[in-house]
Amino acid sequence: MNALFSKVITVLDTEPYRLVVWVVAIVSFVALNAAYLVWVERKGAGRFQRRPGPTEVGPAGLLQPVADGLKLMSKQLLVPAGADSMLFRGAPLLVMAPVLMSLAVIPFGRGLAAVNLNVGLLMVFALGPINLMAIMFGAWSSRNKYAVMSAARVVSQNVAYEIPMLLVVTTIAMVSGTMDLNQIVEQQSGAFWHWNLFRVWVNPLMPVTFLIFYICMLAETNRAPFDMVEAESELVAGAYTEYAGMGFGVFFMAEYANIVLGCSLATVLFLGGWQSPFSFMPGVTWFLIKMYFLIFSVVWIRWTFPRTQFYGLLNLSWKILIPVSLFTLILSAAMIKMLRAPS
Amino acid sequence: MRVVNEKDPNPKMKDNGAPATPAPGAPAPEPRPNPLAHLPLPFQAVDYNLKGYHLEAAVQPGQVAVAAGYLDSEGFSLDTITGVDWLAQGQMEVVYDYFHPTRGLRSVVRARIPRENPEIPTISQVFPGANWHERETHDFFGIRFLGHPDLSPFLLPEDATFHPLRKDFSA
Amino acid sequence: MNALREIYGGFKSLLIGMRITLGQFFRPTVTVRYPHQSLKMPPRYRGHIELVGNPETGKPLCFVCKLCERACPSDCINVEGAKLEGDKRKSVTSYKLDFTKCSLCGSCVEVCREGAIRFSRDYNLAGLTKEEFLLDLVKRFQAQQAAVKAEIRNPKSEVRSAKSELSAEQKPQGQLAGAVKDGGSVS
Amino acid sequence: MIVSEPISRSVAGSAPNETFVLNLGPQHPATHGVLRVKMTMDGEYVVRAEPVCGYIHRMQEKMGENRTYAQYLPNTSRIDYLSAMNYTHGLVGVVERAARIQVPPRAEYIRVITSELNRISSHLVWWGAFLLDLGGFTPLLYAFDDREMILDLLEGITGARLTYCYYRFGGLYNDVDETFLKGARRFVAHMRPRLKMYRALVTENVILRKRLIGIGPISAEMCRKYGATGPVIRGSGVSYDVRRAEPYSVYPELDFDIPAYPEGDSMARYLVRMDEMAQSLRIIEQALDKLPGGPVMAEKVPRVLKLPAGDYCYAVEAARGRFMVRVVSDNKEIAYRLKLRTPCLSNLSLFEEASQGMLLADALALLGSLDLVIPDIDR
Repeated sequence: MNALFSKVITVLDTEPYRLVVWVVAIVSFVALNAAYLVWVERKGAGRFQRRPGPTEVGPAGLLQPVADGLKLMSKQLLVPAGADSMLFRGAPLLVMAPVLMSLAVIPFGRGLAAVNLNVGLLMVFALGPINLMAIMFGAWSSRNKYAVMSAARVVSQNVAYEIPMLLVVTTIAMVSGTMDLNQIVEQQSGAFWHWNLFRVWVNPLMPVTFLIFYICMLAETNRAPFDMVEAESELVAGAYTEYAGMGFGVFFMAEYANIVLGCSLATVLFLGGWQSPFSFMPGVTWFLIKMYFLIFSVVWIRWTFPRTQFYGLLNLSWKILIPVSLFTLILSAAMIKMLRAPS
Repeated sequence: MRVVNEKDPNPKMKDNGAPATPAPGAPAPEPRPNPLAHLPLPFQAVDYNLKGYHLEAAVQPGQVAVAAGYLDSEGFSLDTITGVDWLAQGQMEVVYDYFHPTRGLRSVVRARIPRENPEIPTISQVFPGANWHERETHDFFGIRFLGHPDLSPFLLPEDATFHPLRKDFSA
Repeated sequence: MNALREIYGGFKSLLIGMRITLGQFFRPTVTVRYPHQSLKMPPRYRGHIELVGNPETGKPLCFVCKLCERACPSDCINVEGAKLEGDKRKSVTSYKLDFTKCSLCGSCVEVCREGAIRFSRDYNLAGLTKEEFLLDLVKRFQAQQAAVKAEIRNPKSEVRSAKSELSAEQKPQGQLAGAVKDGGSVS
Repeated sequence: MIVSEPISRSVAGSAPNETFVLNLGPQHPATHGVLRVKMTMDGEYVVRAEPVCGYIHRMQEKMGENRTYAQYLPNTSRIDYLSAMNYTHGLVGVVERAARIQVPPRAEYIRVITSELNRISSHLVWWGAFLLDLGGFTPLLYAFDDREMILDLLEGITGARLTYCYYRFGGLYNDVDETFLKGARRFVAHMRPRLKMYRALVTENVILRKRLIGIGPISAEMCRKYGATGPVIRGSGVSYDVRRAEPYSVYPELDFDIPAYPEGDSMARYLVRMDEMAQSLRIIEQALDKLPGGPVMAEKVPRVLKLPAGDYCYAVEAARGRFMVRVVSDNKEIAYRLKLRTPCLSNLSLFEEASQGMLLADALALLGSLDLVIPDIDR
């Protein structure tokens, strides 16, 4: 029996099967997370607001995402008159793809990544803007003034936050000396002070770097307090105003999938990935604990703060985040030069 | 925090500052002061406790904008504009209510216009806030405010041609 | 330096906000899970009206003076009565309340000199058709009387609590009717 | 630039000031009800914002001309449904003034207590809804949690939670009980720390401050020209409050301050309302201490009220500003003319001028800081 099992495992680890297994695994991971993060968000919002959240569908409302999904799927997909039908229908497809592809390079545990790419970090950030384009296409093509305003906002917001994020990521890449996510995690092995977040001897501003990364991640995933895309009290539903049924559902899921991606990346880059601060429980558990803690903090922030003003958002990026992240980049470059000069 | 205690804004006005509850049957005090006596408008002081305003003036329809100008220079603010349909007399009355933001004064200006041809000059150049009040009065009474920028229906449906507060109107 | 202080102050205010919401996160919820739990209406709750019976005869106190009909600002009450043989006063034969128009102002209860109508404490009023809200209060009264009779026959039944709750309800002081009392009537 | 234009024009002939019309409302999350604002936009900038009213117009004033004063009483709760007590006070006051009814002091004190409770509950709704406009969701629920206490208290004495209809010509519907008095004291004790919490959670929050400070400045002169009252004029530094300017009820016997902030921006209006809640708590506390015994209804109130011929005004400070009832009577039991001067109409009328050249999100913050209740405008 055991022999059979290990044989199956070996077979599944060979190339064509491995691919299928990973595609299924990632798609279901993303879909489950997206669905159940909605539940977490609603439950969390409820607790922050001192109400129970969903309770009626299933025990503790656990079947609520299923019910929501069924409702969305049973709705008609409306294409507004005069909309660019092809772009309008294509945008939801486009919005999900880059997240799924990016997750392929995230190492969830030691050797637990779909693709071991030595430029994994680069790939994630190469695919990132496609998501932005998808939202922009959807908004632009839906021939709605609120959506068009939202499209303009989403572009300028994402451009503004891409820069400090990339600067921060460059800092990490420089400090680690690699773009392979596996290696970045391996370098953070040992107790928690080896995590990039606390490696102040490499760069004293590491915690600030993490903070900048976190803020940029919130902005890139269009989460409150930077939810300029949706901004329901200003733009009704922003880019998604004209979407109905599963068209909207996919955008909605992509938002959560992006949060998963962003938080996994933050875990990998700053919180030591699968490395455990104490050596019990398998690494993947630690990875998930760290990731879900970050996701919880995203929910927590959303239900605490009001939305920023649009120019406030841009000011934050151009006037504070970019100079500070440039400074950290230069600082770590200088420190690397000084510390490693003898060799 | 800057807190302004506005208990006694103007000691001169003390006689007009009314006690909280009216005392019916109390002997009428000496003639009530008229703080707007210097204006060339027929302002009369009335008992605030009975009426809810301090001064009133009935003016010619052509004078309402002038009156508004004087009250504006005195620092009054426009409270509201409304009409009363005096069907029996064949007249419409336009009532302008003013309040003073710092002196606690209330004054009323009235003008009567013929019911068949209810026209009166607008005061919206003096008080831009009058715009909506005049539109509303036009809606309800059909009083035309000459010189008003836009008398399209304000609260009534945009195709309304009726004036519901006229006494001869029935739904 | 000022800019740094501003950033620090702003960041601190955000952390304080997050601490507050986290504190609320761990506190118990304050909501009533409505279909599973429901609230008890206070004694003075103004529901729709219902007829009050004479405890001795078991008949409605109403003698069709129609004051309520006239007091109603929305014309939603229609009372009809007939004089039965041997009675000095009329007795009510039909008391129709058009609840679709009622604004629950309570003028009818206030104006009633006999105390013949009172507010019910029904608040779960929902229906699929408009006609369900054309209430026939005489029928409702008869149903209530039948429930009271059932209770007399079988005093330990569940009806008891329902009835005692009904009798605990008191008509609020009718001010316009001149019945001014001090101290309120809430038990 | 935008969709309704033909493509050739929008690409080729990009005129320097090309504008488009954005129909904000009547169903829009930020207009809280059925206000429509026709916005001419230049990108995200508001060129002209023209409020269009009347979507829930009910001709309240005509209703006043075909029913008796007592029958009209329930209507007053439905004009500004968030501060129903204050509005009922307006009508009750004008009838008492005209009919010269002396109200017993106990009734006046209870009126003050209930009015101020109602003012707090109204400000709480505004606070929550305003934060909702600004994208913060949680404060709304906290505000409703506190408001629930007020509604429970008022429901206990009036029997209703929103449209109280509690005041009567000459007094009150019924007297308050011990439960209410104790509950009101408990509420005051409960609310003070909550206001501190609100301050730490929201008022001090850097995001909120950035969004409100300096946004939508309204000068005192503009307030005067448009007849804006209530927190709007007080947020422009003029401490005009009907409770002090034209004292009514027992307010002269109570010690409270009129908060005023000279900045005139949205933050000033925000702070005025937050301070007003604290002042209302002070008023409630004093009124509870001073509450005299005695009847709550004047003795000789005629059953059929006929006001002597003439016109009468009575103004109260409602939660949103000056509410005045003007009654023209011809000595009948039904008013000849009943005019309702509502604060929101005047407060909104300055929006067009004040919002010029603002960004959309800032204009909506300004709109929210005016604290509009649409039925109050449309009546």
